[in-house]
Amino acid sequence: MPRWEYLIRRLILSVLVLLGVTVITFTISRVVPSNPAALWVGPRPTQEQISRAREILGLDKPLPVQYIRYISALLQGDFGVSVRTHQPILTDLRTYLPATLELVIAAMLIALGIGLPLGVLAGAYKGTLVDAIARLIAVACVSMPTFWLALLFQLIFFSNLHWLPVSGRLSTVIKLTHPIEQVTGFYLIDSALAGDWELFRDALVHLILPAFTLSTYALGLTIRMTRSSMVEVLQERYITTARAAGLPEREIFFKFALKNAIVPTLTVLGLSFVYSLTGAILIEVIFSWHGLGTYVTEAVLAVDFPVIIAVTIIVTVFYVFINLALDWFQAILDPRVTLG
Amino acid sequence: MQRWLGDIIRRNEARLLEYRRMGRAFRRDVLAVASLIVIIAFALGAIFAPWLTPYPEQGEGEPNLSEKFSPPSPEHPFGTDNLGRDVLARVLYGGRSSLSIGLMVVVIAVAIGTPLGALAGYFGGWVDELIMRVTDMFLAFPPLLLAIAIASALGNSFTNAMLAIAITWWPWYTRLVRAQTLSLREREFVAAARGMGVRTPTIIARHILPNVMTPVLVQATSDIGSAILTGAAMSFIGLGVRPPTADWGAMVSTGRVYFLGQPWFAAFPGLAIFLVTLAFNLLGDGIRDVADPQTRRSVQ
Amino acid sequence: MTEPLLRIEDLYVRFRTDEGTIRAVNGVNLEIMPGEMFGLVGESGCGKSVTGLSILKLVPHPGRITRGKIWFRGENLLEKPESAMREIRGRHIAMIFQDPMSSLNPVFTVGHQITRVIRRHHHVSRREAWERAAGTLDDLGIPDPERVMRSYPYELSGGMQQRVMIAIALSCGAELLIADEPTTALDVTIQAQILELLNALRIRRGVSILMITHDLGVVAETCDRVAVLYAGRVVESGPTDAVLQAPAHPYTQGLLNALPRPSARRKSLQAIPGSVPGGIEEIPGCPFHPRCALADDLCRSKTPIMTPVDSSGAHLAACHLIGKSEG
Amino acid sequence: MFGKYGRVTGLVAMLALMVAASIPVGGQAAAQAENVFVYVMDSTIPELDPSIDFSNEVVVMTNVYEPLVWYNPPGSEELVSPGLATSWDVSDDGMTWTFHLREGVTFHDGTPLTAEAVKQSIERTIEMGQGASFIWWPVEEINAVDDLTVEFKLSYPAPLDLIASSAYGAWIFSPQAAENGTEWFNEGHDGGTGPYMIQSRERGQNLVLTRYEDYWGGWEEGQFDTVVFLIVEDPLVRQQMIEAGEADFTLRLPLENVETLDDNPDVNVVIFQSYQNLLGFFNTRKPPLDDVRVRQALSYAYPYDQLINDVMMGYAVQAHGPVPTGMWGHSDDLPQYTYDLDRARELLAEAGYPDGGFELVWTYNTGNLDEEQAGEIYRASLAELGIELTLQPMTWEAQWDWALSDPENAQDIFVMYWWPTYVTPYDFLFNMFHSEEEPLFNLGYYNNPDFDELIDQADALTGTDRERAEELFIQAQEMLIEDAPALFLYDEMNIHYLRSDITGYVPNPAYANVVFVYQLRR
Repeated sequence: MPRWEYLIRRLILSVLVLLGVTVITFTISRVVPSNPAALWVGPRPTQEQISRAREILGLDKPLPVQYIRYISALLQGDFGVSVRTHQPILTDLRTYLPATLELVIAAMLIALGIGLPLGVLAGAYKGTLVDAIARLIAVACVSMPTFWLALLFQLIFFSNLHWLPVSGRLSTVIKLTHPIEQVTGFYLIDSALAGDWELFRDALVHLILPAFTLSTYALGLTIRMTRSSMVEVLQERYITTARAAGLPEREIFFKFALKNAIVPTLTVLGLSFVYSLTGAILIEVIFSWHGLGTYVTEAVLAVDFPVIIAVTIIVTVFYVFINLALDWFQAILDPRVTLG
Repeated sequence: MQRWLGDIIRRNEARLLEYRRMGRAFRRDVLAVASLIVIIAFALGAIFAPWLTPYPEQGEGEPNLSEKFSPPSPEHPFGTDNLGRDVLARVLYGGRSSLSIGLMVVVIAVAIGTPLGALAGYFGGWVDELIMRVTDMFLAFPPLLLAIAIASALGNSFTNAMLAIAITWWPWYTRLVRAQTLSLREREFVAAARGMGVRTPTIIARHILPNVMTPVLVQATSDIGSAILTGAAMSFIGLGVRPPTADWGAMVSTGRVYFLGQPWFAAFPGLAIFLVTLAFNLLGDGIRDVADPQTRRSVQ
Repeated sequence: MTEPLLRIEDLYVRFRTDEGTIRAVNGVNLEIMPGEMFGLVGESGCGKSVTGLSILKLVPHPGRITRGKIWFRGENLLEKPESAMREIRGRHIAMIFQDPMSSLNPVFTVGHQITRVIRRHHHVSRREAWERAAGTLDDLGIPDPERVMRSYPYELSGGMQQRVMIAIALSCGAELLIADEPTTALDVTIQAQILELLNALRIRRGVSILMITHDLGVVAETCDRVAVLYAGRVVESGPTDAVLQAPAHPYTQGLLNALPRPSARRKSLQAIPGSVPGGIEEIPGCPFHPRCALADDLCRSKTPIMTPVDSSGAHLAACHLIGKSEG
Repeated sequence: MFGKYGRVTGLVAMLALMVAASIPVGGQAAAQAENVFVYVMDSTIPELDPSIDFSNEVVVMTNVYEPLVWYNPPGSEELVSPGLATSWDVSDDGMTWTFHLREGVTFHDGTPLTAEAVKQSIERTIEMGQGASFIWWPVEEINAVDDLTVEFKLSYPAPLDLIASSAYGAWIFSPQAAENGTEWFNEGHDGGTGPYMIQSRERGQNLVLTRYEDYWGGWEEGQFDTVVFLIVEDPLVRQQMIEAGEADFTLRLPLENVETLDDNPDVNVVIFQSYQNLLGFFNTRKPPLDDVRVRQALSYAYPYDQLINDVMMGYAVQAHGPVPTGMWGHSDDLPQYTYDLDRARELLAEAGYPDGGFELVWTYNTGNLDEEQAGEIYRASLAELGIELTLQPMTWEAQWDWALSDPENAQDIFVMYWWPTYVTPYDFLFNMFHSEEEPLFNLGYYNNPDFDELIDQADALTGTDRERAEELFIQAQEMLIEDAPALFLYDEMNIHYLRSDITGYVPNPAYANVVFVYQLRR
């Protein structure tokens, strides 16, 4: 079982990684050719407005001073305001982060729900038709340009078949007639909590296309990873032991073998999850799913650094904690693994 | 000392034999061979684009507005684009930037990542800790974000797009090589070399690196596909090559707008990205199966 | 004469690989009596483990049983569907392996693994299964069974792991235990304990044991009868004493010579020259002839059949030299 | 345990698929059932503070707030018409303006519209000094003469009626509401007098307006109860939405698809001249573009017809100088450069570049396809003159920063759009071509004292003698065209897409892409 000192050591290192990331981002933010003051004042500023903005933004101070000011505000939970929109970043994040999380978690569940069984079967029946099909799906999934797939999906399911909506998280009418109380910011959960099933259904159908599109790469990885771990684990002697004891194949694959084989799969899924937090940009844009990806892309294109740094920090925190959780989980799954 | 030399020779012979066996096995892998053919075809298409298309000047970017958005026809098998340029010519020329981005990104990433991983794995201790924490930082940094930041910092250009992607990519190789090195370090021949007093850089260069190259090669082949995808994604949001240079991602990006009316503009470059990425992935799988059926994509 | 518990008739197993077809087992015949400890010896690669796995129809991919019959309690196992086999495995025929560490699933507790097998074959509650497992462990002389059952395999010693394996194998009351090199990975004192345990089980529970080993010493100590396997064929078989005291086949003789004996401590070990054939090339005549110092033209052209070595008729060997020169 | 987990998630995915497959989406029918107008826009609504807003918030603000005066759509007899002010007078010297307010107007918080409220609104905007507050620069003093009369004293003559009709910075709002501060506005509140109130807002996603029952104009049967602004970046999706009836209004679809949509009986395509134009500033401080002959040559080298007909598909007209077609101060009689490579060669030879032989950098906004294509066809044309054009996409801020840093090392051609804050030629001519000590928007660094004097004089007359002012503005543009400090590319047309069952839409280019929903019926 995990030890406390291990946890503390990891946390300290994580804080260092976080600090490193802020330093890198902050430095980049000051060498990138941009004009935060110009960004701050909007489209048609006057000279006065620009010089005032420089003062407000602290751009007249030396770089280390700016950094320290930023960090000390951050420690008080203040991400600052967007240079471009003047909105407090924390408020923005409260809208965008749950939207992205809902999408990304749905995608990861799809990848896990389809990819894991498929990968297990492919590994179990290596060399058979099932395996061939699963591998084909996997390699097609990891090779598919998602933005291209998104276009195809739009064309098929919205324009031609009129089955699924392609834009936003809710239909306009539902949004107007079903006021949603933001508890978690996840529409599926919030609507379920409120017992509003019409809203739930609407949120669900809006989620399907973007989530499936986003899941493709993770799905491919899951299948491949599960398959190869399964192939490896199924060669182990204890699988023969289990067979020699007359245990059913299903149980051997999905329990005895899978518990040994699942860690690499969870690792890739964990990393895909973190990657998708901002990597879903293209999908968010195409499906008008206004989340972290869209938010940060707009910030990047406008060189709105407070937003960029804030999002980077958020993503880094996710990265650090998901890694920690994965290690922890591995230790729970496999008693031989000791943390330290 | 002589026993030592003999050992090296024997290992090299064994490796040579191993390569021959791999060659034979590879040729039997139909998918991998087909993928190689696809890749070579695209590469040749890109290299000899000027001779393969009747519209080389359009491939290089010259507008031909009188034929704007012609649907596919014998003259223009893939149709023409928003400036009337032959889409086939653009796809052929686009292979130049897409393929070289894929290749160069992986080469740069391997060149940075491999030695660092070997150092971390070989020395362990604080060297390892330092390198791995830096690696963590780069991994934690949202990849597309870093790439975008660099591209917008240094300006949109082919080289910058490439550099940007490579910088987000190398940590994967560091992790892979470090893991391999950790186990190699304990193997007899390395211990023997250390016992013989062989200098550390020599050990790393002669004994560690050659032995990690197979998994790295396998990983790198598959990664070319992903790098092309990332490059395409960057071009898609307008941070790739500069117009009028053709690029598959940029073509899909521009063509996307016209997808309802003029689908050929986005469809063909999209298909090219898919095919090439698929081919590189299948090739990577093929090499993996041949090199070591047990190897698996090492992530941790 | 009682019916044999298991009879293998003319068993052939083939592995189809890229390099060619490997003939792992080439017409093995043997019988195991109830309550008997039967030794199957040979060098690694001779097909003895594959023979063991064939009985449970667990020959690994890409191997296939191409011919033969395996009679168990009057039924041919090779004709049974997979579902029926699953009822037999663990319930009637159990198997243990060389390396207990890798034979136990590292991520489940010992108790979980034993009770799972019990519950697979008997309709009992979790609690009953747990108690029964503890009882089995206790029966095997394992101190503090509760603690062992709550442990993960890696927390146990090698000997303890092998005992756990035996407990899993016997927890459902199997009549036949296939023990594939059960002691090879253990150190000498533990080896002796495990062998003693197996022997005791055989006597107390009447379990038949197929002892697969490369170690003639183990055979000498425990087995009633023995069969020597070479290149997928039985080359000599008979009561242990007879075979070990008066080996008729040059291969058996070679194996015995390779054995360190107290009486010959000064003499260097005499290994058999050459190595076990790979199994891809078909060797004409006696499979052992390339390594046999005594081989002649007949050996090189005609495959010998099992013939009685002495008057008892129980000791057989497949060698052209039997009866020719004095053995 | 994991087997089960896998099965459960698999099941969820399957269920989701089944549910999805069984429910076709009935957005269209539902949208019509409710009395809702859906405006699908292409970018976010960043700012809701009426003192600060200065970009596409205007589509929201015009439905929520009102100015003292509205600028009229083209074709009207007068330039402006009453808003919150019913009438106004200007002193002969143009220095004092008096506005008489409408009676019986209340803000959405219930407080009445008074002269004091007007004074406080505008003073807040001026004090905050953000957004378009500069439009009030001429104002020295605001006096509430009585409850419904406001007097503005100016420090120099200015057209305060036009200023008060500005699309940005001219809103009148409840001073009480304004005390809540900028953040309060941005949470989705307002303090306007207009027909609709902001009901809710999800940042970056949507904004919902609901009818203000006590609107002074009153309500009639058939007017919309609710207005929804949806942000959908992808033009493809916007097109699909208007076709499917999920949107009632949208804009910025691919020009190639205009005809297809026009053929669609469910969609009404409204095309009209906008007040936005595209220019490419020549860097007049950097050789070889410091030579007027080179600039003229480059102006002759632009393939205008290709740009208008093939790139813009005919949905733009070639510019006559910087003041856009249809606006007062524009004249179709002003000369235009035509595509004439021979003339260009002559001029280049005169200037000492008979075979070209120089390189130029064209910077434009990353991702702007029109600016990019405009560059691509220019590149091909200049290649014939031996001039190499590099296309450099940049973010607006980076592009601007480069231009401001050091003119001698800045880009050669700076491409950008201009649109008026309030509708006066001076907005175009002053901002982009009046000499500046430090460059701000005069991004070609044009410096011509005669020109400066001419437009300053015209501006001073705008409030009192508009005809004379217009003459002077046109005269100034003639000067500009001769000096060619910029490529005058095109005056853009707006293309708006409405569902064809919507009636009452009158486009007004003074308020870019605004739909006055109050005027509409379904």
